[in-house]
Amino acid sequence: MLKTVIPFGPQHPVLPEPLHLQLTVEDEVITEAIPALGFVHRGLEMLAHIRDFHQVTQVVERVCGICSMIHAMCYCQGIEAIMGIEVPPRATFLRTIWSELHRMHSHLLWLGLFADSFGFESLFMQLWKIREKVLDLNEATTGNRIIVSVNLIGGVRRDLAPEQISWILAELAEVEQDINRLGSTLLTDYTVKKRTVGKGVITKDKAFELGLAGPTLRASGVCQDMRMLGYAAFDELDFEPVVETEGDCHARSKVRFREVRQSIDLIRQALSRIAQSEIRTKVKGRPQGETVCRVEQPRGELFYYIKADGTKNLERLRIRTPTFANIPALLSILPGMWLSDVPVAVLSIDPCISCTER
Amino acid sequence: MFKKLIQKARVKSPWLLHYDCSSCNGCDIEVLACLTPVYDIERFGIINVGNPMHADILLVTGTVNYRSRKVLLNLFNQMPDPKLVVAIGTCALSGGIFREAYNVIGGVDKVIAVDVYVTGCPAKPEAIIDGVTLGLNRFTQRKEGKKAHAR
Amino acid sequence: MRDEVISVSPDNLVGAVAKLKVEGYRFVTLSCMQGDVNTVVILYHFDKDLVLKHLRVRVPADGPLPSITAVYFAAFLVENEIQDLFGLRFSGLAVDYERTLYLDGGEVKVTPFCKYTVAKIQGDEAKSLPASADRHSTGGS
Amino acid sequence: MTDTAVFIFIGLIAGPLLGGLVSGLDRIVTARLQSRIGPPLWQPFYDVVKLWGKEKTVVNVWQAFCAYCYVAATSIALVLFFLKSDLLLILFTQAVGAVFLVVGALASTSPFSQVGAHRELLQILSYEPLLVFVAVGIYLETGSFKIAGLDTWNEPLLMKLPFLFVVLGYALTIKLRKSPFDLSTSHHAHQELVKGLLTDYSGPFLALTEIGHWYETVLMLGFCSLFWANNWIAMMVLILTTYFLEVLIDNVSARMNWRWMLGYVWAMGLTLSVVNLIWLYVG
Repeated sequence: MLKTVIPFGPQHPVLPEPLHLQLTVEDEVITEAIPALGFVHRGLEMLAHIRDFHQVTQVVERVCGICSMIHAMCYCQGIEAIMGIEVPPRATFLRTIWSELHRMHSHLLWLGLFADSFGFESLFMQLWKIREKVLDLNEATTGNRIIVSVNLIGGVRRDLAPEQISWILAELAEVEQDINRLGSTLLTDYTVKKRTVGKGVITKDKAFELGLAGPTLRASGVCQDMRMLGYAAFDELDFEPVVETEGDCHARSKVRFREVRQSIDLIRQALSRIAQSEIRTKVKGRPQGETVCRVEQPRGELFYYIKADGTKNLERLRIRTPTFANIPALLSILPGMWLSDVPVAVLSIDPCISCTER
Repeated sequence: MFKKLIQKARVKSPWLLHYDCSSCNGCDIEVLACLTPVYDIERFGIINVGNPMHADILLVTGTVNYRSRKVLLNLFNQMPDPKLVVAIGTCALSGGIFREAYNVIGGVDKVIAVDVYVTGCPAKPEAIIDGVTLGLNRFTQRKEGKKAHAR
Repeated sequence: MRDEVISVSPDNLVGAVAKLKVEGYRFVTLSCMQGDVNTVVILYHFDKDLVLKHLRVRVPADGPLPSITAVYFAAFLVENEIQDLFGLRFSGLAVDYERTLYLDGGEVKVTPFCKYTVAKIQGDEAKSLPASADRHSTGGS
Repeated sequence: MTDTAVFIFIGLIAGPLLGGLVSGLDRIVTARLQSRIGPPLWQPFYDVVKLWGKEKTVVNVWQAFCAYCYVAATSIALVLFFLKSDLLLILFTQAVGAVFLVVGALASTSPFSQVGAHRELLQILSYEPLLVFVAVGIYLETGSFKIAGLDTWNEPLLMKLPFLFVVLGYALTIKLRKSPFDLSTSHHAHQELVKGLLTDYSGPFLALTEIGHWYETVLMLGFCSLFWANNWIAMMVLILTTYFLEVLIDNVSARMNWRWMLGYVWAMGLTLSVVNLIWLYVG
């Protein structure tokens, strides 16, 4: 077949989000891939100039609907660092629990979409069925399924009742059982391995050089997880980052699969060690100064730079999301791939375009 | 007689096209969640076709920005009549929390005519299913020959 | 900030970045902000074993800044973003979207993050209004 | 003469009717395998009727012409089958239909449609030789390419041609567009080519391709039925089991790419066919 240019996106069934890739294809082999962005760019960072710094918590939650809680947590931690606010210990534990729940639902969502990308429809359905249980946990503890809005500067809005804790543990046990059951299909099935093993390999050095983040980086053998910084209550939990060394699409799915189980473990630890205290401190005054705050999002390192000048609006709010850092990986792995592997490769970095463009 | 049959079939077999028009993903994944076992919209014959040429209903999530406006219009024009537009989530209704941002035009109805508005931030799957089935009544109400139009 | 911040001049920038790369630093991102009327401040963030290091560069708002994409290719996306949002130009960008990464020329007519607006399109269309005020005259359909 | 008319009538009517029902059943079983409830049994008919009522938009006239030719060829193939005609004739009539579908897709300029058409050609290339082998096997066993002699054949062909039945299974999976072979187009368009081959068919013409697909489905299941033609109950069991296995395979495998398909299907298909034919010849 002759040289064809395929406009992949912005509306494409494989991509739930409008990323546009212009693929030059020769005999179903990609020779060139150029990403075009801007379909989701809203200019959200600018809203920090016109909204009160408390209101910005709600704005940053909507940077991305999948990991909204973690965005808000990062922002609040940043402002707390500037203003020197001590967050009550119980609030840090609660933040940890909700952020891990978010990681679970995001990873399950991704694993499902990934299965869908290589045409394994029933695996997609089963994984999303498990995800609904995690969303139930979110809804029961915070009142909403996805954008949970529990963070505020100085603590959290909601508390967990003791009977909720035992219920969460019971649900988690079920979720764990379900994922273990699907794990063998996801990681060892012949057709799945055929589609993922050895596809889109990024070596350790290359990953480092491209400045990748999160599971994409860890799948290439670099041990880097922002949770090692010990923010929120992570310094009180036993935690070992998940690292794989192959650097291909299969390794990336392995990392995420293992992280789901790790999150279950972290939530259990957090629930057993949760401190008894207030859940928020009163915030007085206005922030002045600048800081950098980093947390681990499901997709990797989330980076906030906050500069405040003592007024009610921030002077600058800069958000660097992990997908933004992972886009160069696409440019590096796509050329030379078969057209049929493009969805697998694109999804393997877990693109979140609304994060990328804000 | 045949006309009635077609009208009935339209209500029974609405095919969706989902376009994420600079949304934060919250509503998008809820739209996708509708397909999965807990909600299972295929019960109503609804399939997510992902191809504007085959679709009957356009689900739009998120605010419209300058670049996605062209895409949205393009998709809408590619869909053969009769067609419906369902706007999902606060952003798609009015621009929501982003309405003051510099690259945001506003709700979907600034670009194309919307038949059903589904509220929520994010809209729950139940609400989305309800919105779509509500829109289906439009198929029976709308007179033959009256075409949906772009603004 | 608790981390180390080093001030560098635009001329020494690429050299300083290359040195960090040799030392094993991972490129994180750039943060750009408005300085005073005519300048823009850019922070270059690097990470090594979870410790951050920042380079601070102050450049004139219209003056070109050397791109670091030759050292860290990954910087091309964020440099393009800054071109779009601040009106600054980078020289020697590996992949240059010519200020159309996010925004198309005809629609959003000002570089949105500048309080002291730098007009994106020269001529009578350019207004020196803050971005939020300008939206109402250019927005809509 | 009246018999012939009756068979033609049955062929023309039974195709869409049975095919639609099978596809409705397919969707329900698939949904159940995915722990969903699934659409009503009549859903495929609703879909087709609805598509019939949609606005007619064609890329160019050739596409419409090809859609009609596809339905015509596939329905003729099925009628020939009910008339108990020559197997090879049926195979080639059906192949003509499949090629028209591809030509229609090639008439459009959309890259998805083009790549899809290209892949569909490769699929035809993979399964047609296998079907011919099946026909040859039947000939070697019964001494005739005519279907007419088969229902009086006292021993089920399945006993003599078990490997060829597996080979037919490969062809069936490709023809029914099931994973791992749903390359050129798939039922749920969640693949890199959107809807591939069918991307640019829309409205009534998509309905036509759907009806054509039903004829093909019935025809392919008809081929399966030949393997146990002397007993109605056994035949039904065979067909239902085969179809259920197809749905099951669809649900437990990922989509592969065409290079793998060509290699795997030819290697496995040809080996199995040759083994079976040698066995027949020696035995």
